[in-house]
Amino acid sequence: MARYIIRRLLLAVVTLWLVTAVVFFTTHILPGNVALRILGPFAQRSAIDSLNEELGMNRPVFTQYTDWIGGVLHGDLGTSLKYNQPVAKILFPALVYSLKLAALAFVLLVPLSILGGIVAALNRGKIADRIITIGGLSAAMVPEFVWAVILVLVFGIQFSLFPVTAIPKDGASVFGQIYPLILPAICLVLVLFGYVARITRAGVIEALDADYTRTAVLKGIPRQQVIRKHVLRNALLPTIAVIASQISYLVGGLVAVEIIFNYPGFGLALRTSVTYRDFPMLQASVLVVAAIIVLVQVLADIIFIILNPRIRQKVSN
Amino acid sequence: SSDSNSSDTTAVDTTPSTEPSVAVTLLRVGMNKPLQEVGPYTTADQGGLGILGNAGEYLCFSNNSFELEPRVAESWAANSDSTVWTFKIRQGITFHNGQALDAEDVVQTFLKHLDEANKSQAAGALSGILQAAGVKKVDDYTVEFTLDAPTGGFPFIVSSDTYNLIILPRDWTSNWTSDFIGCGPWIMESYSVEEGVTFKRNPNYWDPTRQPAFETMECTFFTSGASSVTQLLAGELDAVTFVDPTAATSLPTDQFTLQIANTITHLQVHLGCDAGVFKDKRVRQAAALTLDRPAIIDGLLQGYGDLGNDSPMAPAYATTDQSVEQRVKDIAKAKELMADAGVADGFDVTLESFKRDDIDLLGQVIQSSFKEIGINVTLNITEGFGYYDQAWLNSELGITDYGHRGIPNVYLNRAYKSTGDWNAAHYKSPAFDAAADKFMTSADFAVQQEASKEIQEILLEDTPIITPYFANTITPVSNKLVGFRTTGMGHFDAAGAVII
Amino acid sequence: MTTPTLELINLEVAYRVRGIDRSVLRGVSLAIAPGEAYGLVGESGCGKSTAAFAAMRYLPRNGSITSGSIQFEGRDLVTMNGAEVRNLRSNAISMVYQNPIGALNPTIRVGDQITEVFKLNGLSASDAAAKTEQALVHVQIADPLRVMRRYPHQLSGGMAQRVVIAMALASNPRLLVLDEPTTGLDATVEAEVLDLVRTLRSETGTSVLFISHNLGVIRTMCDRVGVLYAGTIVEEGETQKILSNPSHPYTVGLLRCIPKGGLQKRQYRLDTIPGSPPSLGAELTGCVFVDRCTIVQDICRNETPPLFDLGGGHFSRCFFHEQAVNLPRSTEGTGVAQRGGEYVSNTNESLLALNHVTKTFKQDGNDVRVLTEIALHLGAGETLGLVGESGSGKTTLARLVLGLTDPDPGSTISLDGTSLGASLADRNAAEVGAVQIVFQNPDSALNRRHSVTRIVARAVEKLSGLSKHSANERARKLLTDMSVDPLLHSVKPAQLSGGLKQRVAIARSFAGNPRLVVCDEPTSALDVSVQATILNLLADLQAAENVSYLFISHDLGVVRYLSDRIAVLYLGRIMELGPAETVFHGPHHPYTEALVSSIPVIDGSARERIRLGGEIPSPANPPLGCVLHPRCPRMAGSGVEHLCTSQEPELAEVEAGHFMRCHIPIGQLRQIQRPS
Amino acid sequence: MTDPGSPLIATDKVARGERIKVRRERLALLRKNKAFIAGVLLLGFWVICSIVGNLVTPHDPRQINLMATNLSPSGTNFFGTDSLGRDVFSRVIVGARPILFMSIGATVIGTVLGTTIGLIAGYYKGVVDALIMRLVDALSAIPVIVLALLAVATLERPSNFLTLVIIGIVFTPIIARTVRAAVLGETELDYVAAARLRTEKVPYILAVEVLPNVLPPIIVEFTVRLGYAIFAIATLSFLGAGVQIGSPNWGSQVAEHYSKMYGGIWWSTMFPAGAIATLAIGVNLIADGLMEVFDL
Ligand SMILES: Nc1ncnc2c1ncn2[C@@H]1O[C@H](COP(=O)(O)OP(=O)(O)OP(=O)(O)O)[C@@H](O)[C@H]1O
Ligand SMILES: Nc1ncnc2c1ncn2[C@@H]1O[C@H](COP(=O)(O)OP(=O)(O)OP(=O)(O)O)[C@@H](O)[C@H]1O
Ligand SMILES: [Mg+2]
Ligand SMILES: [Mg+2]
Repeated sequence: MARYIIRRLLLAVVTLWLVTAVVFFTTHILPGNVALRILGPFAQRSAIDSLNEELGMNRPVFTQYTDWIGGVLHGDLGTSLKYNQPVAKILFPALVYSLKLAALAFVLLVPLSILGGIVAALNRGKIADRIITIGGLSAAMVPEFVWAVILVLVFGIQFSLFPVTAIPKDGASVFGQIYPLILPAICLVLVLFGYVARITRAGVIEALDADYTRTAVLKGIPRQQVIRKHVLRNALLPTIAVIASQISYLVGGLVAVEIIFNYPGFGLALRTSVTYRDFPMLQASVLVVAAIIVLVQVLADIIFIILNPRIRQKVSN
Repeated sequence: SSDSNSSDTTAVDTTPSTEPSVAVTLLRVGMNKPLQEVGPYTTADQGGLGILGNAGEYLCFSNNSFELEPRVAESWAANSDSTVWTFKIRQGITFHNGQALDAEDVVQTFLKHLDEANKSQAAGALSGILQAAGVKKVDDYTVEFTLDAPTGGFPFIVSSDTYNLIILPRDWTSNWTSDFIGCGPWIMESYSVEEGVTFKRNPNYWDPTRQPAFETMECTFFTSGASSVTQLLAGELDAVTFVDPTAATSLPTDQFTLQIANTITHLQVHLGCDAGVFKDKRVRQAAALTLDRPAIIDGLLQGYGDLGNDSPMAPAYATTDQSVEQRVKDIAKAKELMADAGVADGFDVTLESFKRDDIDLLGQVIQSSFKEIGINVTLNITEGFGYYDQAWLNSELGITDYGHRGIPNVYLNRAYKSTGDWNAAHYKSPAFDAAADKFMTSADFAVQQEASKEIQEILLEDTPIITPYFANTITPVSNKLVGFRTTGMGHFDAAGAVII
Repeated sequence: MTTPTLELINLEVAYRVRGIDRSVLRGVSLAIAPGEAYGLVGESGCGKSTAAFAAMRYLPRNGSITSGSIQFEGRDLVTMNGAEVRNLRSNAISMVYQNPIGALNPTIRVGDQITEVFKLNGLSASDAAAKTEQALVHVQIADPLRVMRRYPHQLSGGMAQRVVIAMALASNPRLLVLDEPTTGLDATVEAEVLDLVRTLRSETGTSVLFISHNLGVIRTMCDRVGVLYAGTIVEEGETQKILSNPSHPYTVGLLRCIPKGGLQKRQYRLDTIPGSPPSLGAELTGCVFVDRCTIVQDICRNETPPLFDLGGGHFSRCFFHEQAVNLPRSTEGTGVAQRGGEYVSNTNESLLALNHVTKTFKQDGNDVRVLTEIALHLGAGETLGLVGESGSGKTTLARLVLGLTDPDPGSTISLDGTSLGASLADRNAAEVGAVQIVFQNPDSALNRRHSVTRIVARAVEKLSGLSKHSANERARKLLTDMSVDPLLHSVKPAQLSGGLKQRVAIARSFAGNPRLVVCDEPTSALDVSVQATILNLLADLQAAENVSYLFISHDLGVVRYLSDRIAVLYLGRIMELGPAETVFHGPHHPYTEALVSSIPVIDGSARERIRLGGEIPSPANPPLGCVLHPRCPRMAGSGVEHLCTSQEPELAEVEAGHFMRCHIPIGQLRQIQRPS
Repeated sequence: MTDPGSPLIATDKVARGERIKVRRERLALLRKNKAFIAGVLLLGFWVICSIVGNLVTPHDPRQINLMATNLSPSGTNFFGTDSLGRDVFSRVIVGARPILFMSIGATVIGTVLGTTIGLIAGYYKGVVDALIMRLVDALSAIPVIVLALLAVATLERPSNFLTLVIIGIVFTPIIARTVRAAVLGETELDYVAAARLRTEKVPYILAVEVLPNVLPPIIVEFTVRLGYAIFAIATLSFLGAGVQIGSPNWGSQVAEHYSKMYGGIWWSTMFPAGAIATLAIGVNLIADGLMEVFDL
C-alpha cells in the first residue's frame, strides 16, 4: 500500500520533471529580445543591450534551463519580465482567485453531474437519459467563451440579473463574493457537466449490469437499497478518478472565461504573459498549474485505491 | 467596502446638494492596467503614468488646453536664446514620507534619469537636449538647466508630458512599487499588478485648492475598456479614465458625461523612403491619397478624432498652421501618380505592426484602401513587442503608435529628423531638418508657427509617414462626479473632483 | 399429485435486440415437485439460463415474457407485484450461477453480504452475524469468522461458490435454482461443490432446478431431466431412463458425442450432430431440430411434433421417437486404426524432447516458478495428453514449446534431436512451421477482420514459402479438407459457428506441414456436439499426416479418448507420466487418482470419490517435500509421511514406460486403489 | 473424411445472412437516431459552406465599409455588419472553411501520430510503454488550451498551419492513450501469437493484424477529437493565438466584437458564436451516434 503510494508519487515527480522540460524548451524555440520586452519599444538601444547582458540571455539554453530548474526547486519561480516582480507575487494571488472560481464551479458541478449521471443510468435509453447524455455532451462541446458571451448577453445584458464582470470585492459578504462568480462558474459547469455525467452513467450502468447486482436483487433486497448499497458504492468509485481528471479541462476553461469576465485569475495572468511573451511568468504559471493538476490526480488515485478493496489488495502485494 | 459606499451614494441622491458630500469617502475609478513595472524609470504606458501622476508631482503639468500648470515649479524662465532655463521650486512641499522637498531633490531626480545605469524611459526625451552636467542647483529653491541646444519647448519636455519625471526624494533608490513615494495628492495604500491600486488622500498636499475630497480612491485595472464600461453601467465605478469609442457610445447620456479631449495620440504609418517600393515619393503620395480620413474617423473612432494631414503638426497645436490644405481621398490622382512612377498596376508589400485593437483596424483599412490602386498589402501583425524587436526600424511599411505630447518636438526629433533614432521611414531631408530645428529652438510663437507651416508642407509633399488621424480621449464619468480631469497624455487628476 | 414447487406452463420469452423481439423460449413447460431435483440440459444458447432467470422472474432489461405462466407453489409469478416477488426471493426461491466471484459484491465483505439476507428476514445484526457463521460452517468452510472478513477477490473459486451457496440457502428457500454452478471450476473443485449441494439437498429437502450442459453432472445430481433445444424441451423423463434409452434424436446425438467408457480414437470414432443450433429468434416451422436431424421426414418440416408420452413420465417431442435409439450415425464409426489409416505411435524415436525445462515468472519483485524440471519426449505421430488443475502450468509449457515464451536458461527443447531456439526469433521458418498450435478460443485465435482464406493463406505463404497465388490454392484445399464449405472461404470468422472457426484454426495450424501441433483445450469453448467433430478431425488429421499432438485439456474424458500417453501436471511438476490406459486404470499417483475419481461419468457406476484436502498452493511458495503432501489423499497411513513432508520425490519409472513422482511404493498404491 | 456438409453449410448460410442482416439493422438504427441525423445535417451544412461558401456569399466578406459599421441585421445584411462595416453573414459563411480545415487537419495529425505511438506502446509494453506513457502523462498534465497557447506564444509569426500542427501534437498523447488501451487488450488475443507463429514481423502484426481490430475506437475517438479540435481552435483564435488579422475566423470575430455587446451590438458576436456552437454540437451528435452503433 505505502509502497504503491510512494511509487505513484515518484511517477508524479517524473511527470512533473518532463513537464518542466516540455514547458521550458517549448518557450525557447524562439529566444526573442527579452530586454526589449522589459524596457518597451521607446527605450534606448544601449539600455536594451546592456540589460540583455545582465539577464544572461546570451548563455546557452541548457544552462538557462538548469538554472531555472534550480530556482524552481528552491521555490524561486523567477521574475516577471513585464512587471519586474517575483512571479510568485503575481501568480499566487491570481491562483487563489482562480481557485475560488474553480471551487464554486466544482461545488455546482459535482453533485449536479453525478446526479444527472445516475438519473440517466437508471432511465437507460429513455428520454431522460438521451437528454442528459446528448444534451450534456453537446453543451460540453461548446467552448467556454461562447457560453460566456451567450450568458452575458442573456443574463447580464438583457435581463441584467448578474454582473457581467467578476471583479472580486474583498470584504464583501460571502454572497457578495459568490454572486459575481455565478455566471463564469456556470460556463465551466456547462462544459464539464456532460463528461462527468456520462462517466457516472457508464459506471452506474456497469454496476447495474454486474452479476453482483443481480445477486443482490435475487436476494430480494429492495431496489433503493440495491442501488444505494450495491450499485452506487461500486459505480461512484471510478467516477472519483475521472472527476479529478477533468480538473485539467476546468483549468483550460478558466483562461477564456476569466478574460471575458475580466476576472484577475490565473487565466488572465496567463493571457497577459502570452501576449507580451513574459516567458518566466508563462513558464511558471504553466508549471504550477501542471503541478496542481498532477497532484490532484495522484490524490484521486490514492483515494480510489483506498476505497477499492480489490485494487488495494492487488497493489499491497 | 463597496456596498456601504453605494448605499451612501443613494443617500446622497435623496438630498441633492452642490456642497461636496462629506458622506462619500470613496472614489472608484476604472483605469488601464499597467503592462510593465510601475516606476519612474520603467513606466511606458498609460496605466503606469496614471499612477505616477497621482502619487507623484511634476515640475509642471501639461493640461488639455496645451498649457502648463505650475506644480513643484512655481515659475520658470529662459535666457535669450532659450539654452538656459531657470526653475523656481515651490516651498513647503513634503513627500509622503514627511521629508521636505527642495531644489536638491529636483536635481537628484534629473541626475537619476540621466544616469545610463537606470535605463530610464525618460532618457530618450532628454537626449540631445540635457545632460547631467547641465543640471545645477542654484539655491535651495532654484534649479538651473543648461541645454545642449536651444529648446523653446523645454518646460513641456520636463513637464508631465515626460511622464517619468515625477520629483523623487533625493535619496530614493528602492523599488518604487513598494511605496509609490512622491509628493502628489494621493498616497498608495495597496497595489496588485493584476487587480488595481488603492490610494488614500495626502492630508499634507501642498495645494489646498486641489486637496482631494475623497478619503480613498480605488482604481481598478482593466485590459479592455468594454468590461470597464459594464462596471460603470452597473454603478460599480464613478469614472473610467479612457474607453474606446464604441464602448463609450453605448453609455446612456442621462447618467454619464463623456469628457472628450483632443490629443496628439496617433498612429504613424511609415513608408520606407530610402529603398523599396515606396522609394519614389509619388508612390508615397498615392498611397496617402487612398485613405478616406473622415470615414476612418467615423468608422473606427465613431467620430472621436481629428483629421491627420500626414504630419505630426496636429490641428490641436496652437502653433499649427490651419491654412495648409488637408489631403483628401482621390483615387484618380493616386492612380495617375502610380502611373507616373511606373507602377501603374501596383505591387505587393507587407505591413508590419503589433497587435492592438486600433492598429488591427487601421491595418485592415489600409489594406483595403491601398488595394484600390493595386497595392496588395499583406498584414503581418505580431503579438507583443515582436514588431519593435525586429520590423519597426527596417520595414517598408509599418504602423507605430505615438503617445500624446504637449509639443511636437519628440516626434520631429526622433521620428522625422535624419538623425532621429525612431526614423522608421528612413526619411532624410535637409530642408525638413532645418525647419524642424527652427521650430524647436525658437521659443517665439510666431516663429514656431512659421516653421510649422514649412514642416507641414514639406511632409505633405514628401509623405514619409501617413498620419490618418489624431485620436481623442474619451473619459466617461458619472453625472454625479464633477472635476475629474484627464489629459491627452493619459494622466487623470481626481484631486479637484467631488460627488454631488 | 401435490402442487409442484415450480411449474413453467408454455413459457415463451423473447429478447429485444436491435429493436426486434427474438424468441428464446418457445413454450417451455416443466414442473418440479417439492424436494425434487430437476435437471435442464442443452447446448449453449438454447435458453437454459433464460429459463432459470424466468423462474426467478428476473429477465435482462431487454427480455420479456411473451406468453405462458410461471407458477410457484401455485401462485403465478408473472402477475405478481414487485413486493411479492421480492418477498418470495428473500425467503422462498434462491439462485446460484456461474462465476461465483463475479456474483459477490467486490466492495463488501462476504460476511456482510450474507448477513444482509438474514437481516432482510428481520433478524438483529448480532443474530444475523451468528447465523452467517453457522451458514458458512454448513457449507463446510473451515474458519468462517476469517472468511466473513474477507473480500470476494480474496477467495478461491471453490470457496466463493460455497459462500454463494451459503447465501442462497440463508433464506432457507423451498426452491434452489443452480445455473451451471460448477462451470469454470476445476474438476476436483467441481466434484466437491456438487457433493456439497447433494448433501445439503438431502438435509434441507429443497427442490432444485439444476442447469448444466454436462450430462455427467446432471446424472449425479438430478432425479428427472429435461433436454432443452432451441428453447423447447424436446425430451423429458427420469434421468436414468433418458440416459439409458434416449428417445429423441437430439438426446441420442448428445450422448453419442461424448467420449466415454475409456473409448480410444483407435477403436471408436465419435458420432456428431452436424450443423449448429438455430440462431436467436430464428423463425422455426415444424420440429426445432429438423436442420440437424438425420432421420428427418417431411412431416418434421411442416408440423410441430407434440410431446409424446412414452409412459413412466418419459416424454419425447419427436414423431419418430422409436427410431431415435438406433439413429443412423452421421459419421463413420470405426476408429482410425481399423480404417487402415496407418497409425504409428513410435515412441522410441522421439520427435520432441524437453529436458530440465523450467520457467520462472517475475511477478512484481518475487520469482514465481510455474514449471519445474520438466522432462518429456514425444514420438512422431504420437499424442501426449497434458492434464492438471487450472494454474498447473499447462499453457505455459505449451508456450515454451512454441517459443512464445522463453524458458529459463538451462532448459533444452529439441525437435528431431536439433535443439530449438528459446524464442521464436531464434527459430527458422521451417522450425516455426514444424511446431504449431490450436488455441482454446477460436474467437480470439482468428483475426476477426480477415477473411477465412486470407487467414490460412497467409500462414501457408509465410511457412511453406509459396507464392501468394498458390498459397491461396493450398489454403482453399486445406479448408475444404477441414470440411469448410468453399462458400464460406471468403467470409469473416464472425460469420462462422464455433465449430467452423475451430476448423479454420486447425487448417491454419496445418499450413506449414507441422510435425507437432499443440492443442490447448481446443474444444473446451465448444459444445459437446461440436467438440466431437473437432476431436474426430484431429484424429483423422493425425492418421493422415502422422503429426504429433501435445493435447491439453481439463476434460479427462477427452484426453483419454485422444491420447496415447498422458502427463499429469501439478504445480508445474509432472506427477505422473505413462500410457493413457495405465494412467487411467491405475495404480495411479494419488493426485491422478483424485482427478480421475472426480470425473462425473455418464455410464458405469460412479466410483468412490477421492478428495484432495485444502486449496491449490500458489506456485509462488510451493510446499516443502512432495508438493502434493498437504492435500495428498493417500499420505496418511502410507508409512512414508516423513519423506513426503521432507523431500521431494523423483519422477521415477515405476513400471515399463510408467513414471510417477511419489514416495509411496507402487505396490502399496495398487493395494489401496484396488476397486473394492 | 468430411462430415456430410449439406445441413451444416445450410445453417451457416443462414448465419451468414444473419450477419448481413445485422449490418442492415445497425444502419436502420442509425437512421432512426434523430440526434445523429441532426448532427449529419449540421456538419453537412458547414461542410458545404466551407466548400462553396466563397461563391454564395451575398457580400465580399473582407469588403470594409466604414460608412456602414455596426449595422443591425437587415434584408441586405442578414446578420448585420461588424465594426469595419463588413457583412457578418458572409463572414460567418466563409468562416466555416478555416475552422473545418484546421480542426480536421489537426485531428488527422493527432490521430495518425497517436495511433502509431499507441500501437507501439501497447504492443511492446514494458519499458517502451512506460517511457511513452510518462511523456503522455506529462503532456496531459497541461490543459490542452494552455499547452497550445504556450506553443503558439513562442511563434512570433501566427499561422493557421502551425496552430493546426500544434493542436495535432497536443492531441497525440490523448489519442495514443486510447489506442494503447485498445491494443493492450488486442495483443492478449491469440491471433497475435498466431501471427508470430508464422514469423510475421512486428510492423506487419501492428499494421495488418492489430490495427483493423482497434479501428472502431479510433474512428469514434477521431470524431470526438474533431469536436475538441473545433473547441480548441475556436478558443485559441478567440484568445488571438495564431490567427491573421481580419481573416474571417469565427473565434476572432467573437474576440474582436464581444465588447460591443455591452453597447447592444450583439449580432457581430452572437452569429459567429452560434456558428461555433452548431458546428461543435453537430460533430458531437455524430460521435455520439457512432459510439452507440459500435457500442463503445
Ligand atoms: N440479454 C440478452 N439479450 C439478447 N440476447 C440474449 C440475452 N441473454 C441471452 N441472449 C441469447 O439468448 C439465447 C439463450 O441464452 P441463455 O443464456 O439462456 O442460453 P444458455 O442455455 O444459458 O447458454 P449457456 O449454456 O451458454 O449459458 C442465447 O443465444 C443468447 O445469446
Ligand atoms: N505472464 C505471466 N506472468 C506471471 N505469471 C504467469 C504468467 N502466465 C502464467 N502465469 C502463472 O503461471 C501459472 C500457470 O499458468 P498456466 O496458464 O500455464 O496454467 P494452466 O494450467 O494453463 O491453467 P488453465 O488450465 O486455467 O489454462 C499460473 O499460476 C499463472 O498465474
Ligand atoms: Mg447459461
Ligand atoms: Mg491454460
